This record gives sequence, structure tokens and C-alpha cells, in this order.
Amino acid sequence: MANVYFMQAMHQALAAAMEEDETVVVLGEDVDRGVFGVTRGLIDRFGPNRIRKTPISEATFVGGAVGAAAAGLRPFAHVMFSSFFYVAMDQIANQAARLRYMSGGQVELPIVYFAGTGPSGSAAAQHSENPHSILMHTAGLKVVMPSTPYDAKGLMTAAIRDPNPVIYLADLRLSRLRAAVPAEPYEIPLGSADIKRVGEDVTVVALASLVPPVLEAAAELEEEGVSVEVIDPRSLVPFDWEMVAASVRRTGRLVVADPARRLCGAAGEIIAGVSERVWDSLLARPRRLTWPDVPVPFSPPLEKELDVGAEDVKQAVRDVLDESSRRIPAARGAARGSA
Amino acid sequence: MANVYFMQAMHQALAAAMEEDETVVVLGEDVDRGVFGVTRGLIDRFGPNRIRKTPISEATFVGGAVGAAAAGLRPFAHVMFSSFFYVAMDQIANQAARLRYMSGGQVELPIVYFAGTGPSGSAAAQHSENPHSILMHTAGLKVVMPSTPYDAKGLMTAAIRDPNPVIYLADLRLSRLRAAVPAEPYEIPLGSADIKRVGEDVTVVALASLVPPVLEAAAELEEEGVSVEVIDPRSLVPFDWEMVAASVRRTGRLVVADPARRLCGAAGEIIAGVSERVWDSLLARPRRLTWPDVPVPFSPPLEKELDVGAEDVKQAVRDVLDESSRRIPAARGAARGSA
Amino acid sequence: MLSDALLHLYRLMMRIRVFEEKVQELHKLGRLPGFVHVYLGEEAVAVGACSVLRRTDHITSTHRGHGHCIAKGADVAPMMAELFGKADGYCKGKGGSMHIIDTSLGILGANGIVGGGIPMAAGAGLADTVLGRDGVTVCFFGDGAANQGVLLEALNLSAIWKLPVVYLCESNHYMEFTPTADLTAGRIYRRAEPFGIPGVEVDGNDVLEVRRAAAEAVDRARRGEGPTLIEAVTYRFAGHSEGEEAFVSAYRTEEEVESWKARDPVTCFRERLLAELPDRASELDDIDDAEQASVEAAVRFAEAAPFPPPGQALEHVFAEAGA
Amino acid sequence: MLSDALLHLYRLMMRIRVFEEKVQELHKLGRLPGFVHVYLGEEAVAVGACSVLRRTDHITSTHRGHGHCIAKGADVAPMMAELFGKADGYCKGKGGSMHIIDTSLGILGANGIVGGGIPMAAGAGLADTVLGRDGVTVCFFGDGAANQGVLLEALNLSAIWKLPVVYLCESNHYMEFTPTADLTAGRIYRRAEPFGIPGVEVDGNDVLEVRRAAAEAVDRARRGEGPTLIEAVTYRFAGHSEGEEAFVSAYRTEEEVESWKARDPVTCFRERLLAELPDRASELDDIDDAEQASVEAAVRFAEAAPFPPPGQALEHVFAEAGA
Ligand SMILES: Cc1ncc(C[n+]2csc(CCOP(=O)(O)OP(=O)(O)O)c2C)c(N)n1
Ligand SMILES: Cc1ncc(C[n+]2csc(CCOP(=O)(O)OP(=O)(O)O)c2C)c(N)n1
Ligand SMILES: [Mg+2]
Ligand SMILES: [Mg+2]
Repeated sequence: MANVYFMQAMHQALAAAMEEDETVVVLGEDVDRGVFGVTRGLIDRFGPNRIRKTPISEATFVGGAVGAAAAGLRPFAHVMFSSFFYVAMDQIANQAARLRYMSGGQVELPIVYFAGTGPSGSAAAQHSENPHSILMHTAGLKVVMPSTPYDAKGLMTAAIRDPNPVIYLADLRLSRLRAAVPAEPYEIPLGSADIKRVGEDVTVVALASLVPPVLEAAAELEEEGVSVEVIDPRSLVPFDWEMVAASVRRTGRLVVADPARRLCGAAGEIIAGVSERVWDSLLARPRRLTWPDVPVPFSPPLEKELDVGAEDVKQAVRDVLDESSRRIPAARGAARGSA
Repeated sequence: MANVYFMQAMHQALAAAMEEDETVVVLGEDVDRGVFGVTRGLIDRFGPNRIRKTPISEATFVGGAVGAAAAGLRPFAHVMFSSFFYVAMDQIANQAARLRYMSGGQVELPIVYFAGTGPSGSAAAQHSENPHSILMHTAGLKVVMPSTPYDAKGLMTAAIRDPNPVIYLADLRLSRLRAAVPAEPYEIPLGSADIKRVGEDVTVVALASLVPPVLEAAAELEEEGVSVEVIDPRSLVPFDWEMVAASVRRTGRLVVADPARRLCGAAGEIIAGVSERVWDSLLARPRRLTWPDVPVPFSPPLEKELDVGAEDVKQAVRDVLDESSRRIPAARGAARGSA
Repeated sequence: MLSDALLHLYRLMMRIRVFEEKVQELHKLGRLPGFVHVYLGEEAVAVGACSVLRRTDHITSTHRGHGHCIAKGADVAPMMAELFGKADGYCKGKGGSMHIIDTSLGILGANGIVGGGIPMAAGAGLADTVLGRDGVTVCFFGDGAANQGVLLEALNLSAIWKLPVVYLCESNHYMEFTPTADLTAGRIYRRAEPFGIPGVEVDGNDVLEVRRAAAEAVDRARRGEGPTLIEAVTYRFAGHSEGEEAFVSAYRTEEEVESWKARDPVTCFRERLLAELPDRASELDDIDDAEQASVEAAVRFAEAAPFPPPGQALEHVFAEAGA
Repeated sequence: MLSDALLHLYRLMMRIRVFEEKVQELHKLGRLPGFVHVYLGEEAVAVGACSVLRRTDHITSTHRGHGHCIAKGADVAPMMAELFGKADGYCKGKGGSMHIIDTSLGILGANGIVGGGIPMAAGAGLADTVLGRDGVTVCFFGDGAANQGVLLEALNLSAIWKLPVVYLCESNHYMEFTPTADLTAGRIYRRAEPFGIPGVEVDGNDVLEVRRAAAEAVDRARRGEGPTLIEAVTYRFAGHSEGEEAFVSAYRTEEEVESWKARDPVTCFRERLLAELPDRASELDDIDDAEQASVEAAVRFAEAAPFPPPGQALEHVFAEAGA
């Protein structure tokens, strides 16, 4: 197993999928070079018929992917920055996400819409969106957002093979991650979460670039005698409610960390969805760690202010523990024990 | 006070605002006639310089409103069906919602983006969206969604006078509502919820076209001896957390009814936001009544299947009551009493 | 052209005519849910264009899509059932009038978003190109849709990639209740020129003229020489959508409508066939009768069909992997 | 033209030149956060076009916006501070290089979305029209942006409403790392023709030629005769964005870059002024020195300025009513 970077892992999966299935084609701006490296160099192996550099016309190549898929291709559309989904939103939300349903199930649309997502260091308000909750709400789109090179590769293979439009969001803050990854292609099923760290006292669900600081916080909390279970959903649609609910049923405590705005965000959804399922197990109010409801600012200290960091996670975990030890009815507290 | 229809109430407010401020202009397709009646006839009073019929070019008239506002107008942009926001989403989410922030507060963008929203009877998947949660998540947009002619008029006046982009969503299912409304313009401040019915046992937060069935359910539940408080937020951004939280603090029970999809929707957000504020008061898990996560189908029985109706509301209220009487710790149950 | 082929064109135009008149009637009776936009008066465009297509070729359509679907070979019975929202409709009642789709006929869908089909057509053309097939896609869109920016994007993309796509603008003079000319600069077919794409204007009420122009464009596309923009000038006899009188005052003069009815594409073609093929006159009557009967049968089929079970609202969001 | 005016054009071009070279230098030193796209080589376009505008006229700009802002009168000190992300920047550090805005100068903003400013420019033109002002808006956009559909939409809208907008395409031959010609059908200026809009091509390296074309277009717009599309052919000397060498291999030949540097708009104009106004030669040196000094001062200003307090991240989302 070679050590590969986050984007390289996706590149490997894409390249292997192109070998395996010649209907896989790449569409997007500058995809021969590719700003993020996911498509870089593929043109040398697969040629310009399958690696299609497009003009700057997001609506048309994103919508073109729908027609191309309906007519027999498996397009990988490189939308570049996820802020640009908005430029092609009709084609995503009114077309790609609707055509199968409106047709009564006649059409399969095996499309991957790939974009780098989230703040990447002072890229400012039009290049730093994390629009996953918007895409989750759309219905008709699968949405994945990995946090490790291993997951990135396995999810990419699954996304390309999936017969539905899959939004694949590569958190740009993870670009420097590097890890050992099997050379051969493998699939991580869409909809399967992963326990990144096993723990007993508190469940922390973390998305994408918040997985590393949450793991960091968990390691530090261990030293304080607090055992944190860290779950990465990896795929937001479908969502692995079972795994998350099972964890909270054990721990009784939930913190969700999502690098995105709060209002109608994924963090609130995860809290609402888990609460519905395991209300009686909750020993304290679930906490969410998100950005405030503002656009992403340019200046480094301002951008940083939005961030959720390991300290925030630790504080939230302690708060949840405090609250539950203070407030739970004696009977329940005794039964569960709390740190 | 004359009896006016829902859309007429908005029309009155718009007409009055145009009288009062000659920088208010209307942009949109067929706005001389106006499919919904909100702009109908204004061209006779205000002429074609201020009532601008546009080509079918949503991106450009929606984005044009941004430039026009920055250069001194107060545009009322008639986007027609709210599904069409997706066609102009870059201009909404990357431009209108960002320009003031990115400029460090230099610009005011007094724009109203108006659209009819939600299912209106077999209009199918591309004409029936309720995208309010997507717009709530965007940051930089105010979002209103009234449920009565009175509120519609007062919110329209406030929206036009507001110095920010306001998304004004007129639920098409309410088109036939008719009620007495003052002839003079008046403002309902954005961010103020309204208690549509006072009650003690359960708080039901209902949006737009779900307010009438919720009120119906509340009336019927009264006969069963259950007292339901019905709150209409009216404005989703800003949101009147105080009023809703105060109500739940009293009732200890929350049901949210939102005519929209579930995942990352407003219902989940309201539950998450209220839970954060009044966790200790909650006597049972909050319920959300929403559509399932599917596009809106065409066929009447399918479309109806998505609906939240009075029966669903009653069931949810009974469930919340049952659960709280079964499960709350004795001390608390005694203190509050439950039906 | 062989006379059989001519009669077939007539048959399809008459099928659309009869279908749409029946739709109007049913709408007035309150039998059809949702929005309905009929194609009356524009029959020659769809029929002329689709007459040079193969079953494996694709079309993308619009909110006013019944004529395109019929011309591409759709069966009126499941179409009608779809309009009723019935389980036996093309889309099992999920789509309705604005979303009829039959992928087995290459119909990638009517579309409720004005301009929504334009990028899809380019994409279908790309699939043919990449896979080395000699398929062609015809992209129908309205004169109002010509002001959506995706037209520029798709023309550019199709030109540089020489995509086998025919962009067919139905210039019926109106976009909803507004004369297109009021809000449209210049002539639409000329929008092709800057991209080096042939742009041609045809009489959209003359099925043979449409067919000729389409044939040239389709052949060119099949030969790998790229896209063409055709502007077919025509007129819709009916309102923008059925029932609009309820909320829109008149926006066209009687005289204007009558002047176009005098150039009715169906009756004009019938007269021409009568003149040119006098010995087959009775067959025309047979066609009229047969189409009338088949549309009546379609209505019976649609009426008899069940509504989909409510729970089906939850199906068909995602395809199963490996299904 | 008066020689003072000529010298002023030179001054502004030199200001952009010096500013951008300093920006490159600072970027290499790792002093500037985020993406930075410099305008080196294209100075004549912004300066020529803005030289015929009034302070109350508007411009919309692009991701490569420093030149437009300086040409429209922006002060290099708060610009530089903005690039540093400092509190004294034009946008208090909220916007950065891609979002410099100064509404008091009619600068409606650099824009990180390719094509994002095009509808806004039409809207600013509409404001002038509706309010009966004789203002003009210049919409700068790149040759890559010419493939965004909003161009068609805005041209159409501006044509039918005779909006006082000048669409100014900066044809610098590249969109990121791809030659524009590879993915762009035909010539961009010709895209105006179908709308009945004048489309003209100018040498974008000749400030006087740009100025002449802009003057004609701006006068026409002020007279209420509507929009013009100008394609200014030019070249960017630097990469698409600073630091791109780190991840992009070369995509232009040395010779190509050198051939354009031989036509450097700033030095060519300088030589011309030296030839035509030999008695003012020393003033050119003074200008060079002064601009150099003012950019140095801008850097000191930017460096000395504080970062905004982190809490400011939460401000400026909404304006207060009545504020
Ligand atoms: C994006 C979008 N904008 C607006 C509408 C509303 N609408 C439906 S049909 C129509 C007019 C279309 O005119 P045209 O393209 O000429 O087609 P025609 O109806 O004449 O066949 C409009 C504005 C829509 N469905 N989609
Ligand atoms: C909508 C959108 N798509 C893609 C990008 C990424 N991008 C930034 S600049 C650029 C090239 C723009 O080329 P051009 O318009 O010619 O401007 P130039 O950089 O040459 O000045 C691209 C593709 C973007 N910022 N916005
Ligand atoms: Mg039309
Ligand atoms: Mg360029």
C-alpha cells in the first residue's frame, strides 16, 4: 500500500474506473491539468475524446452530463469549486435530481458531480462554500464527503459505479492528508458510516475536515478520562442512521461537528434525526458545532473565527458530560454512569 | 377593512410602496399580467419604465436586481415559481447574498425576490418546490413566508422597505384565502412570529399553508380537551426564537409542521434550535411533520401523499402527549400536569 | 418523397391535432390535473423534424411537448394516461403533461423549465460522439427559451465539439402572454452565426419545408459536421396554457389568430395531398377516422387505468445499484 | 488630447504596473493570503476604458480586478490593505483581492464568479435608465467569461431596453490554462451582431485605441442609444494566478510571452509619449518614481494596519433598517 494524498486517492479510483468502463468520461474546465489534481494527467492515458475540457459554461456541462448519462455515458463532471454548483443549480436540482423520478423510474443517471469544497485559505465568500446541506435537501442526489484518503478512494469507486447522480465533495482543507491506500480499486458502500475512534461516554459525529480536530480532541480527552466515540458518516445521502443511533444509544450523549453554516445545516439534521430515533437514551441536550450564519470572509483571522477547532470540541464534550451528570434523573444516571 | 385574497394583499402593499417610493421597480416575466396577480395591473398605474417585463432570463434579471439595487433602485423581482430560483441561484447565493458582506458593509441591497411556492395542484417536480430551507442556509438573505392575507401585506411592506435582499415566498396553496385587511399600508417586522392560537399543552409551529390544517387540528383537539398553541414564524430569517422558545417553555411539547422535505429542512432546524434553548423543558421528543424526501409527483393521489394534513397533526400532538405522560420523571410530570 | 411517407406525415400531424383537441376538451371538463400546454398549430414542426430521425436518435422537448413525443413515436394511450396522472401513464403518473419521457424512443423528456432541455441535448450529442455512434439529437425549444443563456453555451459547446445536435427553435411568436419580438433583439436564427453554425429560417407551418431543413441539418450532424440552428416560424392556435382565460385578459387579436388559422399546417397539408394524390383521398379520411378512434381509445384507456397507489410517491427517487 | 491627459493615462497604467509587480513580489514572499490574479500586460484596457468615465459611472469587474479598480480611481493604499486582509482595506478585510469594492467610486465589485458581474452591469444600467440619469456602466469580463450564458442574456436585455452599458471583453487569449480559441467558437465581438448591437475589436495594448472605442461606446450609451460590445485583444504577462507554477506545468511558450512583451502597453505608450512630448520626458520619470513611492507607501500602510478583530466575521451580513 503506497502513501497517497487525499486528491490522489480519488484520482486513482477515477483512473481505475476509466480503465474498467469506457463509458466513463470526464467533463470540466482545465481537466487536463486540473486545479486539484483529481483529473490531472488522465488525458495522456485516455485521450481527449474521454477527457473533455469544457468552456466556462457550468450550466451546460453540468446539464450536459444529464443528457449524456441518459444516452449511455457515465460522466464525471468536475465542477471545480463547490460554490459553482450555484451557477448550475437548475441543472442539478431541477434536472439531474428529478429526471428519474419524473420519468417513473425509466432513466438511470450515473453521474458524479465532483467539487473541491469549503474554505481553503482566504478564498473568500465565492470560493469557500460547503453546500452539502443544500444538496442533501434537494432529494434525488446522493452526497458524499470523505475525510481520509482511504475513504476517498473507496467512495469514489462506489460513486462512479452508482447508477444515480452522486455529489462528491472533496474538502479542500484535507488536501495535505496522506495515508496508505490499497493500489487496487475497492468500494465503500454509499450510506455506510465509519467509527473513526471507539469510545463510551460521548458520541461525536464529525464531517470531512472536522474529523481530524475531533480525533485530536478525543485523544486529549482520553487523558482526562473521557472516552469519545468519533463517527464519520462519510456519506450524507444515504445516511447511516443506524450506526449513529446505535452509538448514541450506548453513550447517551451527542455532539455534531459540521464545517458549514448552522441554519438548516447537516448538524441540525443529524441532531434531529438521531433524537427522533434515540430520544430516551439522551442524557443531555445534543450540541452542534458549526460556523455561524455568515458568508466566508477573506482575512485569515476572520476565516479562522468561523472554524470549529479541537478546543471547541473538547468544550462541547465537557459541557454535554457536565449537563448529564448534573441533570439526569437519578435512576437513569445511576444506570448509565457518567464521567 | 375590505376582504382581499392572499395575493391581492401583497399587491396592495406593493402598489402602496411604489406610490411612496419611486425607486421601487418591478422586474419579471409577464409582470404586466402576472400569473399570480401580485403585479397585475400595476403597469397601468406606474407605466413600463417602472414595471419591466423581462425576457425569460432569470439569471440576468435576478442578478440585474443586484446591480440595480447597488445603483439606487429598490427592485421587486418576480421570479414566478420558486423552482426557478435554481436557474438564478448563482445570482442569489453568490451575489445578492454576498455583496454586502464582501464589501465590508458598503452596499445596501434593498431587493425583494418574490415567488409563488409549493405545490399548487399537480404542477409536478419542476414547479412545486418549497426551497425555503435552502435559502435559509445561504446566509445573507432574509426569508419570509406568510400564512394569512394580513401577514402577507404587512410583511410585504416590511420586505420592500428592508435594506437587504428578502426572499418573499407566497405559498400557492393559500391563493384562495380571503380575509379583511386594512386599506393603509402597515409593517409587520421581519423576525416577529405570531401566535395564531393560544394554548397550553403543546406548541405547534406551522409554516405557510400548514397553518390552516394545524388550526383545524387544534380546534378539533380542543374538543378532546387538548389545548394547542399554534405559532406561525412568518419570517424564517430572522427567526423569532424567543417567542417559540417561550411557548415551549410553557407547554413542554413541540411539533413542527413544514410543507417541505425533511432532510436539512426548516422543521429539523426549528426543533434543533428550540431544543438548544429549552431542552430542560421538553417533556417528550419533538415531532416534525414534513414531506418525505422525494421530488413532488404529478398525480393527485401521489401529490396528496406528501401532504401533512390535520389528521397527521392531531396524531403527532397525541403522540407527544402520550409520550410525555408515560415517560416524564414523576416530579416533573406532577409539576406540569399533562392531558 | 413516396406517397406513403407523405401520408405518414399527415397521419402524425393529424394524431397530434386530434390528441390536442381532445386534451382541450378534457381540460375544460376539469378532467386533467395540472398545467397543460397544447401544440395546436405547430404540428408541422415536430412532425417534419422527427420524420428524419431514427428510433435511436434523441430529442429533448419542452413544456409544450405532446407534439414532439407523438412525432417521435410515442403512443397516445400511455400519453393520455400520463396526463390523467394514472399508473399506466408513461411515467406512472409521476410526470404529467410537462414531463413525458420515453427513453426507449429516445425521448429524453418534456421539461418544465424553459431552456432546461438545451444542455441535455448537447450532452446526448456528446454521448453519440464519444461512443462513436452516428446518432443525432434534436433539441426543441421555444422562441422565449432563446433568451436563456444556456443557448449561447450549448451553441458554443456544440460548435467546438462538432456535436450532432439540431437546435430547433419553435418561433410561435409568444412567450406566455408577451409577443416574443417585444423582448427579443434581432432574429433568433441569426444567433448561430457568430459560432460558425448554420442558422436557417423555415416556414414552420409547412411540414415538407421543415422536413427538408431538418434533413439537411440531421445529415450534416450524422456526417460529423456539427450542429445547426433552425428557426421554424409558426403560431400556436390555443392559449399559452389551457384555462388561462380565467386570469389573463386577451393578448392577441382575433385577426392575428385567424390569419394564422388560414395557414393551418394540418389542413393546408391535407389540401396539398388531395391535390397531389387525388387517388388516395379516401385514405386521408381513413386516417382522420383512425386517429380520432385511437385518441378516443386512449381516453378510455386512461380513464380505465387506476391511479398509482399513494405509496408510489416514495419510489423511483434512486435506482438500485446493479438493478 | 491634451498632453496632461495623456500623462494621466500613463500615470494610471504605471500605477497598475507598479502595484501588480509589487503584488507578485509580496505573493512570492508569502505575504498575501488567498488567490491573486494580476493584470500585468492588460493595463491599457482598464485605463483606456475608464478614462472616459465619470466618477458617478459604474463598472463591474472580475477576479482579475486590480487594474479596473485603479483605473476607476481606487486608492492603492486601501487596496493593498485589502489584499493583506487588513481592517483598513476597502472591504475591511472581508473581500480580498477578488472582491474589491468601492461604491463611492462606482466600483460594484471585483467578482470571483466568472461572468458574475455581467447581469449586475445590466442592472446598474437599468438604474440609470429608470432614474433618468445619464450614467454609463462598463462591464469588464474575460474571454473565458464570454462562454457563460449570461452574456447572451445581458446582450439581449441591454439591446431591447437600450441600456447604457459597455460590455468590454478582455481577450487575453487564455482562460486559466487553456487557450481561449480552443474552446471558443468564432470571434467574441461578433456575438453582438445578432442582437443589433455594435461589436468592435480593438488593440487592447494601445491605450488610445481602447480609449477611442470606449469613448464612442460610452457616448452612444449616454445618448440613450444602447449598449456596445468591445473586444480588446491583449495578453496577460503573468500566470493565471500567482503561484500556479506549483501545480501547473507550462502551458504557453516563451516565444509567445516574449512576443507580447515586445508590445508591452506601458512601455510602448511611454516611448510614444517620449517621441511626441519630448519636452515632458522628465515628467515621465517623475511619474514612475511617484507611483513607485506611493505603492511602497501602500505596502507600509497595509503592513501597519491591524487585522480586523475576529468578531467582525459576524458583522456586515445585514444592513440595519433605517441605518
Ligand atoms: C425557467 C423558467 N422560467 C419561466 C417559466 C414559465 N414559463 C413557462 S412557459 C413560458 C413561456 C415559454 O415561451 P416559449 O419558449 O416561446 O415556448 P412556448 O410556450 O411559446 O411554446 C414561461 C415563461 C418556466 N417554466 N421556466
Ligand atoms: C463560475 C466560475 N467558473 C470557474 C471559475 C474558475 N476560474 C477562475 S478564473 C477562470 C478563467 C477565466 O478566464 P477569463 O474569463 O478569460 O479571464 P482571465 O483570467 O483570462 O482574465 C476560471 C475558469 C470561476 N471562478 N467561476
Ligand atoms: Mg413561444
Ligand atoms: Mg482570458
